[in-house]
Amino acid sequence: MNRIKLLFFATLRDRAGTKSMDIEIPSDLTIQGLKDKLAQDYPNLAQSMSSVIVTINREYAFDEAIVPQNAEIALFPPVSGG
Amino acid sequence: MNRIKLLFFATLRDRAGTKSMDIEIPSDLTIQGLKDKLAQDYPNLAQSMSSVIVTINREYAFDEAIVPQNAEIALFPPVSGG
Amino acid sequence: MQTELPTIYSITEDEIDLDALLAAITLDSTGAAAIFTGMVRGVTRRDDPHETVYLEYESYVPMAEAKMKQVADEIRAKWHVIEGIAIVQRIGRLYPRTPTVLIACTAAHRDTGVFDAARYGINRLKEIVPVWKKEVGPNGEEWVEGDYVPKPGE
Amino acid sequence: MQTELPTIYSITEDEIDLDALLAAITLDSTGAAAIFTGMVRGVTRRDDPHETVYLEYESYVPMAEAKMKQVADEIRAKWHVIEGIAIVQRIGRLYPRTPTVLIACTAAHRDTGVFDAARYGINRLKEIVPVWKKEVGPNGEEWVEGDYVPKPGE
Repeated sequence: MNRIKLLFFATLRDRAGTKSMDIEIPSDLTIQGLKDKLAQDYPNLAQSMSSVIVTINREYAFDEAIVPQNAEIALFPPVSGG
Repeated sequence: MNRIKLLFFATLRDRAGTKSMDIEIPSDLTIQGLKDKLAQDYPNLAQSMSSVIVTINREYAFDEAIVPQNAEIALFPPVSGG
Repeated sequence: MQTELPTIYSITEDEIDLDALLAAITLDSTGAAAIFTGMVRGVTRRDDPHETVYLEYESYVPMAEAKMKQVADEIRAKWHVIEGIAIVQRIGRLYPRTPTVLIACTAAHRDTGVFDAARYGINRLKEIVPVWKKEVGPNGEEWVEGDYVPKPGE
Repeated sequence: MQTELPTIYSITEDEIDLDALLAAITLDSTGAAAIFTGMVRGVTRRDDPHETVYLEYESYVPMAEAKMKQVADEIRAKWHVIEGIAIVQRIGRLYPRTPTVLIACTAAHRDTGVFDAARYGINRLKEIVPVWKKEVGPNGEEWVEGDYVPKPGE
């Protein structure tokens, strides 16, 4: 198993109801696998998972990427700074 | 006759040796005529008269323009602000 | 060539001080600066006209600062003549007329791409720097969503 | 449409205060500003490389301010969306790294020509606003001469 930190921002934080959580995931889970798991475990997040942006250790990450050990994973909508 | 005020800036001021002077000129003198007169009366200014920029009452003026009564005439090199 | 070119990038809750930032990215060889700032609009007329009471900004701060540095690196890669760069995003609750973001680029001369560099900087910030704003109006609040999806390697 | 759009134009011996000028040309509908500033270079590498101890600026003040207003009018005629404009030239003895000139334009959005408007403003200022500078270096002083000759109607 792999213990990771999840961070939620903006609409994702509102839906998750929390800024962050630590969870355990299977080793070698992909980002796509993580999104599927979150959609299942947290129904409020399910509708966001198709368009969510994901980062691994503060770099943009994509569906096929493997979640590394002890990763910091952030989930958020497209950015709107400025 | 027409009494006018002359203002000199930058290199023109250095060559004239003064910031301003009041002079009398014939009525209906053109800017070209004024430049010719200044070149004759103030030899230090002669070499500047071919490239000098002239204004009448704070608007750019050209050789054929007639100098109006009581005009404020400025003479200066191309501007270099910024 | 200067050995150390000033690059400032920060997420802050403090007021943006243009004069101080400009001074910090001015070298002895600097003759020109192009600066872009964005402010909170109290009244928006284009697209979906509306009024804004305030904007509430939040950021994923450590990643945002890293991405701001990346934007600065991209600017330097495209415009080699750029001397100093400042990229600042203010967060928190910001009211109309308040500057929220600044991108400033300096160079020896103004005809060197310094304007284009600043424009590129604000466009990239709005694409890849993780900052979000919630708009609070007279009739409720709503997250403003961007539309850019970063590509691998960004 | 605002009934009164702020336009600031001045020749001054005082420090240029970017934050105050920006605030003065920000309306409730303003979302973007493009600002250009020029500074005294202590070291110039391009063309004729040299060092500068200071620049001494002078101006034909009443005409300069009238021509700055004309530049602002030209900007508004070309970019109808511009909200506020500030054009400030500092004169007197100015040392390296000191901001000497500022052109700032504001608009509701950044994709409205606000960058081009500021660039146009500085280019026009350097053509038609009567200001001159004398460069004082380690080995003497020399007037900097421009090369633009105004056309009738300018």
